[in-house]
Amino acid sequence: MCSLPLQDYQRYGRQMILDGFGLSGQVKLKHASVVVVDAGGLGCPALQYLGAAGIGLIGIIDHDRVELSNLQRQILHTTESVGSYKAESAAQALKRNNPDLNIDIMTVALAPENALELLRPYDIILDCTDNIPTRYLLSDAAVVLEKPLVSGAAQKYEGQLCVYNLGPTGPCYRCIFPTPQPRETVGSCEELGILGAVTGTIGNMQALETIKILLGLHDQKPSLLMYSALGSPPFRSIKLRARKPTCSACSNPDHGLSSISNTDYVQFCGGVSPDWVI
Amino acid sequence: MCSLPLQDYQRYGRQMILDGFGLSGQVKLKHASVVVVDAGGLGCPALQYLGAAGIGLIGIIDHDRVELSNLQRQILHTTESVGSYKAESAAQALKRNNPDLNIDIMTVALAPENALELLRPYDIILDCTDNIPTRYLLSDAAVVLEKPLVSGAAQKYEGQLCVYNLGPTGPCYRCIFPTPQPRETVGSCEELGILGAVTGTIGNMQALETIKILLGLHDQKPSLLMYSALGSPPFRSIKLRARKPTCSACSNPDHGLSSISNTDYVQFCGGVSPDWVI
Amino acid sequence: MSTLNLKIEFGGGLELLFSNQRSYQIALPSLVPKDNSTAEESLAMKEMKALDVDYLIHHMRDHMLQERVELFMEKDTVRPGILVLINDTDWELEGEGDYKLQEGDEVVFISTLHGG
Amino acid sequence: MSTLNLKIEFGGGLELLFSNQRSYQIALPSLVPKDNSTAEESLAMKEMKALDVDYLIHHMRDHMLQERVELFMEKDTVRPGILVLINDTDWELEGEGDYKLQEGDEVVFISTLHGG
Ligand SMILES: [Zn+2]
Ligand SMILES: [Zn+2]
Repeated sequence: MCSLPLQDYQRYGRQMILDGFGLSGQVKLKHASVVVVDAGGLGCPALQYLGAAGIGLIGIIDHDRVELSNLQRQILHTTESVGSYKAESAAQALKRNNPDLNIDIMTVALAPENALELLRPYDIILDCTDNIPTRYLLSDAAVVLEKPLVSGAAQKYEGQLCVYNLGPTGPCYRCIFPTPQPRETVGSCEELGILGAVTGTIGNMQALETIKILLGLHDQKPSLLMYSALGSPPFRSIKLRARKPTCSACSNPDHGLSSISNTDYVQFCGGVSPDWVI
Repeated sequence: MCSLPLQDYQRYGRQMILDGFGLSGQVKLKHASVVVVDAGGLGCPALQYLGAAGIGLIGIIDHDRVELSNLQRQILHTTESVGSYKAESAAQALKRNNPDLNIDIMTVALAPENALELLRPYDIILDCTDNIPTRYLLSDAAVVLEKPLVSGAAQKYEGQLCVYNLGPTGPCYRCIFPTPQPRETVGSCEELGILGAVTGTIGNMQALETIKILLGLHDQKPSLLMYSALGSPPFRSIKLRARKPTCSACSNPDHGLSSISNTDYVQFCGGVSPDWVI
Repeated sequence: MSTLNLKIEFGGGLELLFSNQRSYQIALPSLVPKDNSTAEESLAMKEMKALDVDYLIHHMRDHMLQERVELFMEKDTVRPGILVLINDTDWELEGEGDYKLQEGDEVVFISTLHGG
Repeated sequence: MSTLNLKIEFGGGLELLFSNQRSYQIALPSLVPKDNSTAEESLAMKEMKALDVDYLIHHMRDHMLQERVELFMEKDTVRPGILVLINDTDWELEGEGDYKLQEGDEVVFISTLHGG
């Protein structure tokens, strides 16, 4: 249980000597499993640092293929990989840095029918998606599966970071946003634009929050980090409410598989938009 | 002057539609040149997002070779590249994402004798180094060359970010730290440890500050961003002093080439330490 | 009449509804109509309450908003997807719209982001 | 004797010198000896001044520091490489050691980082 191959000491030595890390921390990471939903602007940097840190099993769910317009922010993908699955392209990039990684490549669309099955094998879920229906679906699934959801979002020059469903009293996404925003208030990356270094900063911190949770270094206080690359100061930390007793997901004993598979998340969020992933 | 190849519209479209960016912003980046000193824990993520954003000319100065112990944070390098020059390995990785990049690979040690010559061709200098003598050298050179110095630092779970020598009144490193800290108070990454996602977050934001300066979106107010991955809140922004009239570098009319090449920076910082890069 | 000075900030794109200005300093009366009407006539006839966040939101709608109301409000409160923060704390922890504003309070309105 | 409540924070590894605790709440007298001596005897004999950052640093050295003095102070001030912040502002903008501390002030001591 508490041992590592000799060359892991060399590879991970710089982090193993940190306070609160050590050999036991590295062993925890080796036995941990994490799933990243979407290998896009947030998923690429998150995956990169999860892989480099030596997480034992990494799942990547993404049914999209690499496009030229992705490469300004989705830094694991290569010009050569344009046209291939993002999940495969990302896995290849991780293996270049760390060939020993175990990676589950899932080139399917996350949907109410398969979400629980796809996400169940992992300790922590990273929401690196780009649309509201999938954000509600991931939150509902994380509640049913009782797993923390490390959620990032980015648009234009701004980003947000929050860990949902963490610990016994952490809120879920529905605790904070019980009702989806009206469809007409929603833009897409295509309409709004996004800078790569902004998704990079948030995705990076998603990896960091994940590692903190796995190592037991997370303070579990519900908070939202707001980032505005042009703001002064650029960061603001918000103290969030705890789990809500009236939440239709995390405080509802009937919430479960059937309530997820009976929900049309796209309809719930106001209907289809041409560039949503689902 | 104000035109781009058609496929650049596709590749960079998501950032070109941002407010304050546009076609003219992309053309500015295309005509810009940036030099990154050290392709290590900070340099790798900084380079990655500078390259993806389409900076016209990128210089990489690093005479070190890739070691296995680098890979947990120096995410551009691959296990296969262990033993080769970091500057070359980093350049290869950037080209995988963006084959059209112009990259100057410099596998020499930055020193008082060559600093001005090596740095002069570039608009902005990124300090991604890991030792104090080189930080003073880079600051002195940036002052002589009248270029902004985007400086990052990281140790353990903490990071710092500051832009020195920006605009007519921005302080240089010596304005803030006129005297090096005593040698016995200095640790190294080897002694102190470092987490990859911490260098990643800071390096990422170095790329962002650089892009803001190039686009004219930087507010030029002197400030220091402090990051503590385990802190709550994790970020704190500090208002810094302006350029100091008593500064021996940036307010000294005699400061120049001769004062740099006559300085033994290692001795100035308290003498040699076994793991310093110089 | 005594007034309270407040700081208002926007994030997540909401500033676009308010002249693309991220930060405002405003002063509002410490006593306001209980029905949140912000017209200045006939204040004397109204039943009054201490200034709260509900009134602030109505004031913003009536006097500061530049664009379509439905992008900021729905019924008598902010629309879904907007988080209100009072001095860097989720307004749910402070009583939501009923929170009595104090001199110097900072109220932040952010729209949740969803891109990635 | 009246006292002032202060918040002290450490960063960049300096907390290691202070029992590895990042944050302290302390109370200090509002009037202190001009020579920065922090021993409690014979205060009556001393020339006094309003509490300033210089005195705070001496108090920290004499009563809070757990390790070698030279890692925190050099001569009568903080050693090179330490940045002092008063309410998130570089102390140089506030008069450095001469800054007169106010009730509730937060003073941060950070060591510059150099790794990469
Ligand atoms: Zn809930
Ligand atoms: Zn200077």
